[in-house]
Amino acid sequence: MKYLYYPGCSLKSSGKHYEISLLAVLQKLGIEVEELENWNCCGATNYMSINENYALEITARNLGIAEKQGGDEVIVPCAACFMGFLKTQKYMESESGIRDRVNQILNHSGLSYNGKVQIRHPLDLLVNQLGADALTRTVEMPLKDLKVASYYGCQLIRPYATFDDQWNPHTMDDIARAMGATPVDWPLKSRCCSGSMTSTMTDIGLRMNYVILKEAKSRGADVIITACPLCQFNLECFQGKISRKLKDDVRIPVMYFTQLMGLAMGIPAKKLGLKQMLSPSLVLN
Amino acid sequence: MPLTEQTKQDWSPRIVAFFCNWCTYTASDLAGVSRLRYAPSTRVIRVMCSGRIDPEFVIEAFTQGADGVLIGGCHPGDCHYSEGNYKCLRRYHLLQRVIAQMGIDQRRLRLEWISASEGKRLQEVVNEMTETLRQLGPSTIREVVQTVIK
Amino acid sequence: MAQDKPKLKLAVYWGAACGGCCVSVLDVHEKLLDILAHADLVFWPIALDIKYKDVEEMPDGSIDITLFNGAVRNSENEHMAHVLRQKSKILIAYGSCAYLGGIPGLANFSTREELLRRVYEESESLDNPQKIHPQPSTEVSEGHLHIPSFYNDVLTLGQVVDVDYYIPGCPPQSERLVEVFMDIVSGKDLPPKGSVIGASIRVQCDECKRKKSDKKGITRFYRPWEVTDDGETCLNEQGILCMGPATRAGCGVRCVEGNAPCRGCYGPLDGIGDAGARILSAIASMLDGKEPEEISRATDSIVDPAGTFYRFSLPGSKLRRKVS
Amino acid sequence: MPVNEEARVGFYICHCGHNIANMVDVTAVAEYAAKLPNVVLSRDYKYMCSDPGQEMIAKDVEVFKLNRIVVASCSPLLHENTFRTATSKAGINQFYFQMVNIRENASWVHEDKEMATLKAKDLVRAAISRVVFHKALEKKKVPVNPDVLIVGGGISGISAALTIANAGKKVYLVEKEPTIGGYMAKFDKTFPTLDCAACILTPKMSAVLKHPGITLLSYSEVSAVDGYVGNYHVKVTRKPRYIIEEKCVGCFACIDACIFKEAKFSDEFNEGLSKRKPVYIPFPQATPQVVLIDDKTCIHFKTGKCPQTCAKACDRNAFDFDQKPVVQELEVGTILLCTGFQPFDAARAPYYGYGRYSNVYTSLEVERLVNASGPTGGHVVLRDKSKPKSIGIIHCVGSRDEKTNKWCSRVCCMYSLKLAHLLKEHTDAEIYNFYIDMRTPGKGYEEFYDKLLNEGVHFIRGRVAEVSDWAINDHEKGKLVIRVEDTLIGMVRRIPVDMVVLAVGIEPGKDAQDIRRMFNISCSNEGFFLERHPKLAPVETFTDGIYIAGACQGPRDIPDSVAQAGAAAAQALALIDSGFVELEPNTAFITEELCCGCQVCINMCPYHAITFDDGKGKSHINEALCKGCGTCVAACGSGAITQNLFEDQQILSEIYGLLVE
Repeated sequence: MKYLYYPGCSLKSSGKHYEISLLAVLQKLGIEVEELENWNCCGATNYMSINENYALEITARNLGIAEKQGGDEVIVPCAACFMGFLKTQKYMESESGIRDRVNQILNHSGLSYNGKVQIRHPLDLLVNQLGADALTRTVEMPLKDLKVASYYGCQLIRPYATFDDQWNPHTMDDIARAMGATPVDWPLKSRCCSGSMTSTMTDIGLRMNYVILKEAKSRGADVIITACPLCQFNLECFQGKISRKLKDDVRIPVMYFTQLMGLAMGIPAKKLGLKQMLSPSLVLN
Repeated sequence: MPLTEQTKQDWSPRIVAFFCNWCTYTASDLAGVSRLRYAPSTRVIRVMCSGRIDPEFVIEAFTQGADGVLIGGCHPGDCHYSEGNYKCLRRYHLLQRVIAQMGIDQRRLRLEWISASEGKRLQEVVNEMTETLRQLGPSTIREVVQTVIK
Repeated sequence: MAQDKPKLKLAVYWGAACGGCCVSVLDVHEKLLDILAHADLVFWPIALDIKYKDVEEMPDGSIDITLFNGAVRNSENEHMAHVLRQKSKILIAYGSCAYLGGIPGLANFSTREELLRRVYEESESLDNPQKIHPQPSTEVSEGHLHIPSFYNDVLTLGQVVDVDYYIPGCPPQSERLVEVFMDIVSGKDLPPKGSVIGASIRVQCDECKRKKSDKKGITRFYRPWEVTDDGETCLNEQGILCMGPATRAGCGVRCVEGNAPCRGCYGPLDGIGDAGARILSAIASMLDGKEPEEISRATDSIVDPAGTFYRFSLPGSKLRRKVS
Repeated sequence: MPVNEEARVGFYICHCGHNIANMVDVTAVAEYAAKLPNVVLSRDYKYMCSDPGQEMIAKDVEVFKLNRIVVASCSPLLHENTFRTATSKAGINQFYFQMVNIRENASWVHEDKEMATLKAKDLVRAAISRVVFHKALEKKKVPVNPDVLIVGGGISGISAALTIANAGKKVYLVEKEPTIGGYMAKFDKTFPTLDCAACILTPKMSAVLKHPGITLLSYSEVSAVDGYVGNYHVKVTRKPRYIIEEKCVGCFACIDACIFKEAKFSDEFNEGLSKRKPVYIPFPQATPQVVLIDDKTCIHFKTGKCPQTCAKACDRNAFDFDQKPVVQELEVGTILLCTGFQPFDAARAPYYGYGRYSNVYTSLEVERLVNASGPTGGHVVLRDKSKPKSIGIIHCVGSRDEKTNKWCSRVCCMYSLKLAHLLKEHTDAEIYNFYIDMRTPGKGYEEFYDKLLNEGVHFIRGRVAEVSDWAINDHEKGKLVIRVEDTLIGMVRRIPVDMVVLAVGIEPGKDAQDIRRMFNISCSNEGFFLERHPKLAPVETFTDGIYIAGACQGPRDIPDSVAQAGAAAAQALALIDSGFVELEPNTAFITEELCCGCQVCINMCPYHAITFDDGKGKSHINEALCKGCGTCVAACGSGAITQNLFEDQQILSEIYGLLVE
């Protein structure tokens, strides 16, 4: 099986540590990936609300490249990219009009997407394909006594993904368990992190993150793990400000699930991008 | 599929529709009772079972100028007579190959399983087929059959 | 034999035919003497040097019986069909070609242009660099040369002139011809005009001695060389495509007796509007399979279904020809 | 095309009030038809199906010497019989009639009058060219077996069984569970009168058992159905109870003696809220009062090493561990399907936390909790045995929802009100009802709602978004928080409660599709059994002699189910008492002279109506077994098979008529 890898913009910038840790973990598991050549922005959510055609075409170009590059599956780690990819795939699969139109555009650059390449999230790959047992076998330092709150955010499992239970997702819990940690059950796993509202309507954005951080803490979590660069950014970077503003200490480490895995697998901290984080010390303690 | 303005204004194809009594004919009644609007293209011939539909009926319809032929039966496993629809399906498969060799566009002959409750499906199928036939244009088969070229 | 009765006048003519029908007349062997005892042959291009002009000059209705074999393929065939109709009391479409179009009728899967191009431009054995096609009329130094014009559509005799009777077969069984002839000679009541004569009212299976069962369940068909026929079981049940179930009997099941499947030359029974559609339906009714893929696999194993089901009857079928 | 010069066709086009006339130019069609070959007379009329319309046909036949009748009106499925009867009354064979459907197939589905009229003309031309080739046929009369099969022993099946048996007919009542009673047996009280369900149901259950005219086949399922109206052959598979039913008196000594001292298996009747043993009886008033062994949990069946203390405790030797499923064959004339529904699976609405939070209950579980003979003896306590102080009842769970079931389940509003009342009575808790709309149409229903409003129960109008244990303040700690947009005050509210009750809806039984196939009836889109006509034939199906009643046909409450059971019983009785049924003569026959004995037709017939006569070398159709599908006709290479009413020539003429002016 040839896995292609589409990083998207976040994993090359603010979410660099997601990429570093993901690739380290995959390497440890013996999974080789090949980065998509000459990929472009996934279109994210912004294009979709302005011009659906452009949004689909932008994403489809990446899918077209994947198909040309000849992989069976393309791994898309960022939650927003992942949703955009799935949405494009679904539209092109079910609406022949859209498929023809988009492919017509892609044809200009010698590309087309015919549904051959499947879209995979690393969580799906790790839990549903490799399985928790295989993951457990790679653990060198079990994360005993670590209580983990899994946080999926709004885009990863809704509305198109089918690899997890949309209302009570569990794949990250499965990973935490496989790493020897204890997942905490909490009801806000897929609640909105406010997205970019932390910058545009700060008060509301902070409030929404506060709710999530507080609930995770009150459930006794030692760490929040996530799979979305924006969620990770919001929850981590604003927690100091939230704590000060709302006079409630909600500080808690927020890391990518791959970083958690890397720690348990005995991968050195610098290979997991932990240095890039704002609160690494919290983790290492 | 909604019916476009275009379809209404332009030429309307004539589709001979062989519907089985129990499923598709009932679905067509349901579409009527539910006032589902669809293209005025079909001309329904009721048979008790799609298994009754002789390939000769289809050939006759094309010969006499039908622009399309639609066969409607019960879903596989749901035939009122147990398996008549499968017999229809087998004849249909072979007939599709023959009409293609005869120079008839295969899209002019369509088989659909439409259950008694699928009035909506009936509407969609008729509108879809009407649109397809409209794009194919009027059948010239009758003219060819009737005009001997020496 | 009563010598006082005037002898019947008999004509045999061929249109678009292979000659087999004429041979089948000869194949009556010594019975030919019986026929000639009652009839004079007044026109038979294969055997007698009687010119078209001679026939044209005969009084109308002067020929008692004409056996017209072959389909109507060109202007010459059609002209002679009209002439013979006019001159004959009884016009019989003799053989599959005159009856339903026959093998020459398969040309109706192509157009005139396609045929001429194939023969005069693409044929492997051809030397025609200028791509010259035959023309009905050509100017030569001696004057105009005419040849019959080649039709786009092959026609049955019945599509050109009024036909009294049809004798099917490729060729018809000679015995049947003698029987029909003797019936006419002996003044028996003739069947209603337009009837198929010299054949059974039932299909081949009625006379076929092979073992038949209700267990058809065919999952695929084979070409005859792909399987070994057990010599006893219904060919269709063995997956060897046989037209028997929808083909009129009368030949004596000759092909199946010779371990070859029936090809359908005797055509359909009375009241069947479209021979090809009828055999298609009967054959498809023997298939097994419920999934579209299984069914496709079975139907796809029939090579050239239209050519097979309409092998002898295309011009006489409802669609007559390939329609586009 | 052949012609029949003797045919004298009378053509009639119906306005159907405005139903047809508004979209089809009926006058133009009538004028057009008048000029068609064989047409002697052409008329349009307001309502052809009315008495004057039918009498007009009779008069015209006499005056104009008509011998064929064509009526263009509604669907033949609706009025073909009406006009055939009129044709027959006019003195000509009823099959010299052809109907043209220009209402369901034209005026109701088109918007362009010109096109609809053109279509009507085509259809009329087709019918006229077909009818001239019609032949005189007679309907075959076959006697109706007076015995009746009722499938399903819930309240509908029970009511119908008693009604029919009281009329002196023999009834076989087949129930797949070990006891009859259905869902009603699980209920505590019934709305709106609050009478005790058991008090009104159990007498009927025992009446069924005692009735000499009713044979109760419990713990049994219909496994095959064959035959036709008036003469059905049914196979019923009786599942092994491992108890000889006739010997068991229901003393329950065996249950006490079971090797399991404690009950440890989930009790189906109590919705899993209590435990039972492998040898058990579903509930004390189960009918029949016969225990059974669950072979999936019984030690004997699992290991073969049980001392069989149960069997030893039975002084009537009623145990038979070697019982196997037994097939019993029945001959009946009519069949009533009363197979009921299944409650919506609350796990399909994960946002309400069923299965995730232990204090989220389904309404059916709460029925058992409030029931005096339920798992808690009628004490409403949570799983930790504490008494709830606040309860939220969420309406429309699974119903009226694009994601799950689109339809309204009809009973939930009323039973939610009932449960609110009972819970209030049992716990004095604060009760919140979350509803989308209150739907209380029914005698005394709105009054019941009014009564609840005055009992201090809270009503919050809005669809609940989610139930979670996410507390944002101390007040909510340890509670289930119901988040809802209260549409009356336009605010999102959080209501913390101790207990959540999900008012699950009604959906088709999980075996509805299997039943439908077995009995050869149809289902509507959502999967409930399809009635012959939604208004005029609500308990009949498209298969003659098979009737439906109760929630298998659609969501309905007890009074409606009982009423429908009565209607179905009356239909069956009417058929039985007429003594015979007339069969549509659309059967096929073989012209022996043409049959060649190829036997292609034999496998076409699913009813084994075609047999091969080895002596003659010909196939033969048994007309009594033929159901008239016509599949064999299309298979015959000789054209030796003819289907009455659907002859090749008739259909070919219809095609020709449709297309050629």
